[in-house]
Amino acid sequence: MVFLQLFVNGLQLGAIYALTAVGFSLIFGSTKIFHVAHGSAFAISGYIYWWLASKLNVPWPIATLAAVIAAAVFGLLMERFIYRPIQRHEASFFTVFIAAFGVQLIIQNLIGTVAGRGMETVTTPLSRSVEVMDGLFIAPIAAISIVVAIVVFWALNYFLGRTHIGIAMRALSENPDLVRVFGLDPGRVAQWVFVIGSAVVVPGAIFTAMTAGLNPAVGTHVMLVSLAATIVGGIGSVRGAAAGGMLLGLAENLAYWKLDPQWSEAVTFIVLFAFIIFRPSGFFGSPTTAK
Amino acid sequence: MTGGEILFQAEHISKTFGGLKAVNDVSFALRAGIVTTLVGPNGAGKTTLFNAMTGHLVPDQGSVTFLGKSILGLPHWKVARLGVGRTFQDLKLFSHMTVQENVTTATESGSWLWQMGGRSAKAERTERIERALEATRLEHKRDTRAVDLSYAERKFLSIARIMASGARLWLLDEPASGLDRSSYDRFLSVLRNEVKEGVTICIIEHNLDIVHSISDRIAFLDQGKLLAEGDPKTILSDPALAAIYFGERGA
Amino acid sequence: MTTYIISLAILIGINAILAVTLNFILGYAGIFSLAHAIFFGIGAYTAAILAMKFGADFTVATAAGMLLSGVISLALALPALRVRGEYFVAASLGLQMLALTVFSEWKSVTGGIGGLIGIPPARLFGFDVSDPVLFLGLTLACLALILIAIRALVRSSFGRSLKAIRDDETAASALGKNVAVLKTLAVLVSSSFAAVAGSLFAFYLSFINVESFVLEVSVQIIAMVIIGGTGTLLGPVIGAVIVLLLPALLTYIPYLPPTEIGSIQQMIYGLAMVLLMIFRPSGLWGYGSDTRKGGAP
Amino acid sequence: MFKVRIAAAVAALCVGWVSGAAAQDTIKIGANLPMSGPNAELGEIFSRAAGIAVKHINADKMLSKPVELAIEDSQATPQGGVVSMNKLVSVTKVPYVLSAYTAVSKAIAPVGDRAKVVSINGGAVGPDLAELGDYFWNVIPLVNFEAEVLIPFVVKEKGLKNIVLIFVDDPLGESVQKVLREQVPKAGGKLVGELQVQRATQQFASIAANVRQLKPDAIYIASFGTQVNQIIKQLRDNGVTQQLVSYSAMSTPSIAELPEAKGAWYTTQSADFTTSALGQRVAKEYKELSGKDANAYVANYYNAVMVFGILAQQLEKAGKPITGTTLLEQRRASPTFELVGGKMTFQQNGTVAAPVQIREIDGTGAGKQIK
Repeated sequence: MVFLQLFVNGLQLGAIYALTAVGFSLIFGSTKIFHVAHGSAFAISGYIYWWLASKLNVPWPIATLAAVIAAAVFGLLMERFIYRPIQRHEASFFTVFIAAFGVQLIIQNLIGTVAGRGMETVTTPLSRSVEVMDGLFIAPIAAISIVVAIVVFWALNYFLGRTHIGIAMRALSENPDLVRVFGLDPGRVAQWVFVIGSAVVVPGAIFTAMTAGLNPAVGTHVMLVSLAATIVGGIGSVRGAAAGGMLLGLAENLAYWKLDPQWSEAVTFIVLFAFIIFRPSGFFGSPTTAK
Repeated sequence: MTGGEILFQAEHISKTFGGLKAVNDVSFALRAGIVTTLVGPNGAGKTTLFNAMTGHLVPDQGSVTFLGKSILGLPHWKVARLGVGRTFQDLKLFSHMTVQENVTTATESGSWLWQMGGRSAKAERTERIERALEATRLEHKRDTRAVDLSYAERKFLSIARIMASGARLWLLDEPASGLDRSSYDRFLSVLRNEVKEGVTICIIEHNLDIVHSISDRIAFLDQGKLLAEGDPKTILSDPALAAIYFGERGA
Repeated sequence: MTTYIISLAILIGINAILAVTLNFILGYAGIFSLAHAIFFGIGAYTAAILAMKFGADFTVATAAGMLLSGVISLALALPALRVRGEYFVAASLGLQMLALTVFSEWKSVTGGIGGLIGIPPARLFGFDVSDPVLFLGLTLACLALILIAIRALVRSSFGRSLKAIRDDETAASALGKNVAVLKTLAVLVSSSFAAVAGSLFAFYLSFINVESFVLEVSVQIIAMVIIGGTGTLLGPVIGAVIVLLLPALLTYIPYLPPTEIGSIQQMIYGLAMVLLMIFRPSGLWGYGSDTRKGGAP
Repeated sequence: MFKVRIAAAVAALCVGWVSGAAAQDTIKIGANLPMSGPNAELGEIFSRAAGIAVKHINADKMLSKPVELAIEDSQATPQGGVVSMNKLVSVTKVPYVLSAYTAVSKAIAPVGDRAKVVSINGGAVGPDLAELGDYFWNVIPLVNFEAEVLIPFVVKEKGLKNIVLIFVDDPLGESVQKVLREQVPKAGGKLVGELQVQRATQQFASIAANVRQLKPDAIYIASFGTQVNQIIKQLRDNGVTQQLVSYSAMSTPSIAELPEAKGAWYTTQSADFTTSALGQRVAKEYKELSGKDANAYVANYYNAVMVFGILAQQLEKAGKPITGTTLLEQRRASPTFELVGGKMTFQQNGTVAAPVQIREIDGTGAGKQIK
């Protein structure tokens, strides 16, 4: 029964991780931009939701919409005012990383100054577990986050596979010229990538606000998880990132079954290491030796 | 010219990418001391063949030998150390290094903190560097960074690099494209001179004028298959091959 | 006053060693590591333990730290350098987090989060180097030696090979360079030199715990290198000076509410990083941004 | 050219920075607190409380010159703490420094010891802080003290026999573990489980599953900072309904407001703001300043500054200079202080013996005292 409980916990956390990582993976896969500030989009939208829903008692659909808009605008601004100017020079991996990290630092401290530096949670009966069978507790939010994750991935897959702009996004990483053939401006497509990639982080942020809670420094952990899930799933593969996030969430929780709790966080990185050594292409990635 | 001993031999090699046969049962040989050109329409498998020859990819089937020894499955740096040098269509210069550094590093393949061989080896390397710089007329640009060179100078730098590396077999991927007339003549004379010194060259080229003026022997590929191999006159005057070649052009 | 300046100078010196050694792989070999603080930590723990248990000389303690750090760096480099750059970043991140867990859980050796207290002053050939001025001298001497060593390496064939790999890995291997071995060796050199900084840090603070070797520290070292200028000898030193002095300088800005000083510092610090990357991506000491434009294939 | 300018700017930076400090006609004391990063919530509380004490000292003209508080950001890291400490010691030249955080305190203690500057901790409760030398004082009862009071109450008086401990893997958590291993059986209870967590852990759903398996009567949480909030919320969310108990780490405003924390018991040094006029004054001003109710930390940092005020007043009366050494001598001569929360006496090793109270979180800010 403990195993089953841990498995359910893992599914819930995995769904949240998957929702978090998929945006990072989409952005990294399409634009090759190592968007470390992805965690900031997470933090911003989470805090906006918390502020509206918990402090101002705004109904949840409006608060969610506001969070989505905030995340999307943040992504758009990042692309327009940070990454694009940098890429006009040589878009070195390092420069992008540092600039994004600087943004992360600004956002983290801004949130601390504005919203306070403690932990904030959105109180909701949804996060309260009920005993469904003897010894197995499941919160409604576990089911909700899994369903939302499935819906988001289905929608994203449909979008990337079937729509004009979605296909252009996938083509962007391979060949920007191909995007031009579509009659689209690669810069404009990159903006869309950031908008979509940042907006999909919102459900993960809201569920985190309802379960584990938010603090201004939450972005760092989000970045770590996103990166690990992206590698485990295979760079450039959206469903890979989703599977990777799910695997990490499960691994982190199942670790409690046999290991002392203090090692559960390390399990994430052991999984990451194992993939790098034995299967660097991840679940769904293309073969990757030196280019 | 038919060339001397067989330097390089590929037998029955095939390579498939996702269902598409990029190279399909190709056998051919490069003989020492001549210029062999690989011709064929886009997607004929020329670059794939190059990559198989340098160890950048391992063919699904077939054998590849250099100087009679199998180089199948060797990593490309090992193939390079055996004496197979190559240039790239996009040159792949070390852009933030100076011309001198670009050429110097081509002579240093040792992985240790210093190069083996002591003073005499060093003198020999210096001589190779100077010869390469002189032949490509880059002596006076030696302290310029590769990014700051003109297009033609960059092309010559890639030649200087392979020259200094001391490779016996040069695989050149469209080395002459985009060169103006005088640069092209200079390039040709450098090549001829090297061949005279005993270097064997294999070129991928699109431009038939260039193919004509440079080749001692031509191998014609299409859709992963070697259609014909022979002296330039025979191949270039074959109407069937011309149809394939120009047919692709028209499409 | 002087004590304060000396203490800052020592810490700047230690951080400069970290920045210079990271730059060796980041700036010259194009290897982006997020685990530099771990090698700093290995150096610090090794030196501290040897000094506490056996009263080891500074040179012995440091050499042991370098050796151990080098060996552990192989564990990172050997699997991870076979694959593309992003994977090394991820692997180094994995090492950073794993090693940190080990630092905090292997309590019998590292003291866990409680750390190691009462590390004796450094002894160099039998002399106590507890006086801050002397210790500053020792720190600067180490920094100078490392700078000289790295300068020599960069100008050697090894350095040229690394730069070639940084600029184009495929071309480098087509010229017969064993990319994996060269990179591994570069990581080895960089990690062992970073351990020297760890040893100095342990002897200077006489207290170390896991909090000095966290991810944020690794990122801060990267910031020093990038702000100063990658691939230059002195850039990282300048970067270390700026990164350590700037927050302290900001405390002199008047009218800041004391409770917000920290946050505002961090925000200005973040903003500086962003602006620098947009307007001068090669760093303050690097080549001007104009010459870098539009070159690389 | 650009490089020359950079070099000049860096040089100017160094010079400007060195010449930044100037002597003023005040008595300065230092505060080396986490003002940025994830732990800044506490730094904010500490510095506000200290500020109130400074205001009181100056308003009451306790000393010949006004007292000024120089706040430095320790960033809650050892290196940051040492830099700040050196600045306070040798640039601002303070005789007395407020400290927080165990690791920071350990790193700065040697600096203070060498310079003979007093460091006083009012936030960290790790028991190893008692061993940092003569110049390191603690104005907060260390955690072993608190746990020794709580366990008999929980086990004997409330009859909650089976205890599970969730503890963070640092000296603080380990010392609680040690105390519980001793005290729980002594009180007639049983320590049925010990779950160690890492400081960075944020997910506790599976810990909760383990706790449920162990079927305890009460759960002792030995962590600090925002992690305590996360543990409480996630235990409650995941079906753990038993009594939660902890030490003074639960006395933060965000826990007071956390609905899941309602009903939890915690120990804290007796910081009863209501019994004395002094306490009421402090509580009122803190509420005005921050909009939140004062907690034990407010009392501790207020007291830390007050201890300085009282000692300095005595030294001035005796015509002695105010230095770290004289402060230490004076504290040893007169170790008892009338502070917020009542009389407090410093022991020879620099720790304080103060009455400990047990409070219950009732969702109304400071909570109610139950013992």
